[in-house]
Amino acid sequence: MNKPKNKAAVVKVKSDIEKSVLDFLKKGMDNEIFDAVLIPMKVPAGDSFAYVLIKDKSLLKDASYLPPVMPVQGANAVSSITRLGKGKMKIAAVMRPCETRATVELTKLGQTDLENIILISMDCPGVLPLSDFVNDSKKGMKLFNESIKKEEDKEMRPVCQICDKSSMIAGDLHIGTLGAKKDTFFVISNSDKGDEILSKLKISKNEDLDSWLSKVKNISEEKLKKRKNAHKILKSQVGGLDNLLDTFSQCINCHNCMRVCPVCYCRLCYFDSDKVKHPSDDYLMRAEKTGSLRCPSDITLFQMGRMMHMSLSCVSCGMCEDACPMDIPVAQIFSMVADETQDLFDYVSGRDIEEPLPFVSYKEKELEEMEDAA
Amino acid sequence: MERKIGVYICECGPNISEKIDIDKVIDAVSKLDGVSVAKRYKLLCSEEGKKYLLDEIKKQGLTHLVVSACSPRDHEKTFMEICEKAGINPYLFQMANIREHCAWITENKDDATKKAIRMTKAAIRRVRYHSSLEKKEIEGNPDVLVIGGGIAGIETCLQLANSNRKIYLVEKTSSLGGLINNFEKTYPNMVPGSDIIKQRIEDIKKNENIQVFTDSEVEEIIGFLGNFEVKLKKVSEENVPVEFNVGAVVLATGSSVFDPEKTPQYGYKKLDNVITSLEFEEMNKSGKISLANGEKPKTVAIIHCVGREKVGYCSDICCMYSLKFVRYLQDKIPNIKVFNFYSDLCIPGKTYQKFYEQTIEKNVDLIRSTDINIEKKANKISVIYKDENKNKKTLSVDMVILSPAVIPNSDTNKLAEITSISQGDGGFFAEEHEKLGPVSTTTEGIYIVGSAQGPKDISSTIIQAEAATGKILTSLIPGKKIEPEIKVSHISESLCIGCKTCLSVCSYGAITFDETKKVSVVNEVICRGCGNCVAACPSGAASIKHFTFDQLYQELVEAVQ
Amino acid sequence: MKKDDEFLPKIIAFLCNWCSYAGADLAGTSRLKYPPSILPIRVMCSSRVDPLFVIKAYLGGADGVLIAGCHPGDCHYEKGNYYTRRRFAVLKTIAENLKLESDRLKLSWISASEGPKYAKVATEFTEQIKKVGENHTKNQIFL
Amino acid sequence: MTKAIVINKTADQGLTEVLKFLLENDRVKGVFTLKKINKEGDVSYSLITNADDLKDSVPFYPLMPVNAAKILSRFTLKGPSDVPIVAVLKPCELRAFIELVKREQGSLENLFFISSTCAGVFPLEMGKERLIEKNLSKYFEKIKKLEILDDLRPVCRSCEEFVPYNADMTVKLIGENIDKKSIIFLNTKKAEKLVEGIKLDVSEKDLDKKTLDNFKSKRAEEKKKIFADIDKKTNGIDGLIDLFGRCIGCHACREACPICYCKLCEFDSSDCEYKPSNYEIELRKRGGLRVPPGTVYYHLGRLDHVTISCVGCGSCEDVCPVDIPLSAIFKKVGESVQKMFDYIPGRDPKEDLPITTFEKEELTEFEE
Repeated sequence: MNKPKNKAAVVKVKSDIEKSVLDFLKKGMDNEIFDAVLIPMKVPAGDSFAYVLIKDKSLLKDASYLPPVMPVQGANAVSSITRLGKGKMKIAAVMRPCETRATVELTKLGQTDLENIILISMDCPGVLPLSDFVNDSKKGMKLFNESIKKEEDKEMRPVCQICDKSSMIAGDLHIGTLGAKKDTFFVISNSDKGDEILSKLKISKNEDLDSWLSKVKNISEEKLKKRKNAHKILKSQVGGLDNLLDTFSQCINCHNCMRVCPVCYCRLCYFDSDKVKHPSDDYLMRAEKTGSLRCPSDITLFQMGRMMHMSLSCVSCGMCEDACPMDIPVAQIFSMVADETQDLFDYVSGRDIEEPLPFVSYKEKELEEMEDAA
Repeated sequence: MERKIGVYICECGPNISEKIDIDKVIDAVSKLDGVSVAKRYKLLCSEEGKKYLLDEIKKQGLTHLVVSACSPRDHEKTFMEICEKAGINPYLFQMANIREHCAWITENKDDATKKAIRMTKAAIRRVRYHSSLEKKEIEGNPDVLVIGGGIAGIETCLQLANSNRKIYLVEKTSSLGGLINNFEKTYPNMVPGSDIIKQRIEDIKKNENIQVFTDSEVEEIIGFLGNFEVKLKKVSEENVPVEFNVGAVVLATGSSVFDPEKTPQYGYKKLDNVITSLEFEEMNKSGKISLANGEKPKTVAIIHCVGREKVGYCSDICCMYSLKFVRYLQDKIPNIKVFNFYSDLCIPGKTYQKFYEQTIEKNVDLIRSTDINIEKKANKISVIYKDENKNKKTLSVDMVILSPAVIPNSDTNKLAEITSISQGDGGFFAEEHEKLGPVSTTTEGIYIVGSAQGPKDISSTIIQAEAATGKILTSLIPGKKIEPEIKVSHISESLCIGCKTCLSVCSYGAITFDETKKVSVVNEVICRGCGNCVAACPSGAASIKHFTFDQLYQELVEAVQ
Repeated sequence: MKKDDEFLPKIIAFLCNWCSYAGADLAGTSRLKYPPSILPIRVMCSSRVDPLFVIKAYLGGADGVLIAGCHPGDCHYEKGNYYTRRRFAVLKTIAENLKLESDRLKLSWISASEGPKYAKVATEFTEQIKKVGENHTKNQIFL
Repeated sequence: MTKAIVINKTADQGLTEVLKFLLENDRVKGVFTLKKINKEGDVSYSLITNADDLKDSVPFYPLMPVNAAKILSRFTLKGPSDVPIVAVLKPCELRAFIELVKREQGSLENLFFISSTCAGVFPLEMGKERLIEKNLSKYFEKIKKLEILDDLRPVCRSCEEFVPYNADMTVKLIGENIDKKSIIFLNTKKAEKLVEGIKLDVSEKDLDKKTLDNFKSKRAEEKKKIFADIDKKTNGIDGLIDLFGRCIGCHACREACPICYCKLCEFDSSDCEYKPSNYEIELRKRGGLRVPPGTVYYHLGRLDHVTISCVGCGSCEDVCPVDIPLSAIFKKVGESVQKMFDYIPGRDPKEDLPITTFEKEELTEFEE
């Protein structure tokens, strides 16, 4: 992976980008480069989207490569298909950059098998908050399309507004719309698999990528600024135990954040296991210390435990916040924490499948600032 | 290891080959994932067929076997044995019943072929998810505990006792023999009861393999076939209980009779010369049938079916012994007049009919009657009744003999609790199956003999004793280990949440609860493998070997495809 | 002789080993005729049939699901079929409430000696399913 | 007639006084009740051991942050409480706990239950938006007039089981002047003993049956509407796909459901994972398949697992991030299944669960 990205292929847009992307995928199936496509599709009721594994080409026309919401994290979809084995089908999986990055993390964790998967990402404008969308999908669609047209992100989810990796390529192919000439888009290859597909489709990658690279560079730098700033503010709000407790005060312990988190892959979460179930006198004792004990208890323990477990792999996809029935800014908090923990090892989750997980590797000389010099 | 499934389709002579296009089936399945060979053969269950299959498994180096042929109820065992011979685990095998369930019931050959393909595919898919199961063997103690020293218990002991099998006979009273001791004669051949019982009791005492505990009661029985821990206690004594281990238990606690005081209309205990059958047997045995005033009765009424409505069943033996009483009376008191009041006569079988006909030849009136009331009238007793036409009539006699219904022995309830054997109609011990398991119970290794299971006469009691003996001798062979059911349930300790749903649906008490770990545990020796607990468990903690969720679900998926 | 276009239902039949499967065998050995729509799945006791199997079968596109066991009181495992009946009743009630064509589900007691009954049930149930028509969940993508 | 404590205060204040008495006089060692936990006035269940902390308690705050049965179950899962504890909960929460106890997921030992005639609660959403405070007065005005407030959760608006079973004390919370007078009925000897010597006037009273029946009939009306409405939606497989299509598979409904008590849910287990070959089969059949699959299967399966014991507490719907009308579906199905066994979940701890027992002669209409 990580081949020099100075050249890319270019595809002419016929009516609109969506159709052309789908057309590109259909070509892939026609030429039997892949047997199926994993891609979001509007659900029959039209009020949301879901990933669908498509084998019958005729279904492709209803797919949408850039849905306005993220009801399921693509990484979970890929792992659902390949966790028990790569299978016989070659599958093109179309998803957003944060989803491909989560997929890469899950691969490191043995939850997916990418051998027969072709990961295709695209420049991501962000997605809308899920609950608002499902309650008025028409309005949602309108909002989303306008935001794209105006290149605005104020309607998008908070984590999306501060995402500096919205065009990071972790997969095999990437649909680049930024900086592309009118009525065209780039198809950027990021792996041998990617190259192979392009050549099989006889699409030569002779187009200069500088325009895309510089546009992406600008956006991510600008977003990174926003991100650092946002984290700074957030830190002042949730930093310190009291603030933290206050932030989670409405948490009802439904563990939704964990359930929808792509990198929370345990079959039975530690915080649902027997290890967190105690005899009555234990709860009583804790109540007596302070006069009363909030129930369900151990909310903060759960949240911090989760940070410990997954912040190194967190891709700031925002699923947790979407799923939180109490609108706790979980995703923003986790993205803040994740940035810092990942910085420790100069690790970026999902950036590169070759990068080992920090917790399964070490350097002889590192983290000295954490050690007691004496 | 790579899966190599061999699929063999039996022509079963013309039975299958004429109804199903076997080659089409072979084409349809031979390309399937994991199938390394698919072939047809004329008759797989024949000697040469078996040999052919054996060689194939070896030659092809098969890991799994699928046979599309007849019903697994016919030949599953046959082919499993071949697998074992060929060195693959017999449970890596699946049968598709394309004869009974397809070839024979389908009109049209196309349809039959399509269905056969479907069934074979399903079998192939299922077998992919089979896993090897190993035979379990546990030490089986051949010794037997027999509870009850009546004819039922005695007969069972004598049948069972042999050089290398110890029998423990427990009797709560001080002497063996039970009710028969009182019978001067027994129907239909009027042999003295003593003739039947005396010699047997002698034999018991002589036999050093039989250890008799009189005045003793069973306190505790814990375990399963081949291994029951038994505790005895001497009645009315505070001594330490006797403890020993047996492989099987026989319940032969017999029966007693309904108490006529519960049916006041018969005047029992209120009027002189109204006695029960058992009292009459004793009186007769003593040789002196007489009224309270010492005189001989000239007229006697025998009332059948006393308490029948109350218990709700026909006691089966009363009619016969009531007729036997007629013989007693006629032998001892010439030209005595006897009246038998009955509601239905129960005279089954070839010999009984003859006995009945001979008995009623002289001086006997059989009166079909209802609503009987017995009252004192002067120095006589009058029997007031409605005849078949519902006309009220009265008849006065010197003596009335009541033939009360047969009921379970008093200590049946206590034993039922100790052995956790359920009680059926009327409180008798419940057999495993009315038709198919008349002497077995729901607990393997515990059997019922004689009237502990329901009213019985001597001959059918003997039959049961022999039946139970047969069961025990074949299931517990000295020196031979017992092989409990292999396809049993298992409950995952890590998944069980301890809601005890499984405990309440298990018919066999095979599941216990580990109070410290708060999880259910299956006793694999007791479990019969019905799978009820598996379907009952909401969290999939319970599973059953060879009928796992995966195996059945994958079979299903293929079948509906 | 049936036309090829005629709809032949796919009916999953869970048969308990001791009664209903034996009954089905008897139907075969007595050469009784019934439609090839029935696809038998053998279980030791009808109480092994997890309602989830039935749901799976229905969502998987089975046109009908038959659960058959020993007659009440005759269960080889004493009382398994009583629980089967309760589970079935619950499932059927759910299906009725959600208008999920509950006619596709059937519970039947067939003893080892009731070959004719098995053939009768198989035929009648198939006819019933033909009236209900094909189960279209098999074409659903968004399950 | 039953003994009842009468206090000229609001129900909240009145009961809080009683609770205070219980803690201060060591009648109980702890109190489970709703309590304000921060300056924003967010409310959560708390285990209170110090009488002073009762000042923030709001026992009858019209919100169900979580179903209290889950909390009590967690509290007594590893064994009964060694010391007396009193819990204030809603009728449906109490019923749910009884159902859990039947499944060995908790213990009644050493627990006292205080409940109320329940007027229903607001959606969790409003708690999140902190809108409840503003609506409290409206809430009480409505119940005083025995009217049903539209803002309440549908499952509450249609609840006919608003009088608690198995409560040691029942607080009157439906009917006139509940804001001036709190009446606390002592249903059990246990309860009478518990408050023995309390410095409050105890008199003989009765829950006004007429009022409750009147209220119940209004609820029944509401239920008819809600059921009729959901009945239109639960229309065969297409209806279910429309209803559950938006489900994101977070299984929050199960997490929040008091009856879902499994350590590992069947639907998270390997049983429900599709093998590659299963995907191939499904694709051959359907041409395409939603991933992860099994959305409808999950909801149908969960329905089958919990329907017998569903108390219609509405937690599932409260936590659903995409607002699927789960409670109406589960309540409607639950009631018809329970009716079949003449079973009311949580009515009586001694009643067997219908799935763990059977009658030889029953349900013959289902068999052939």
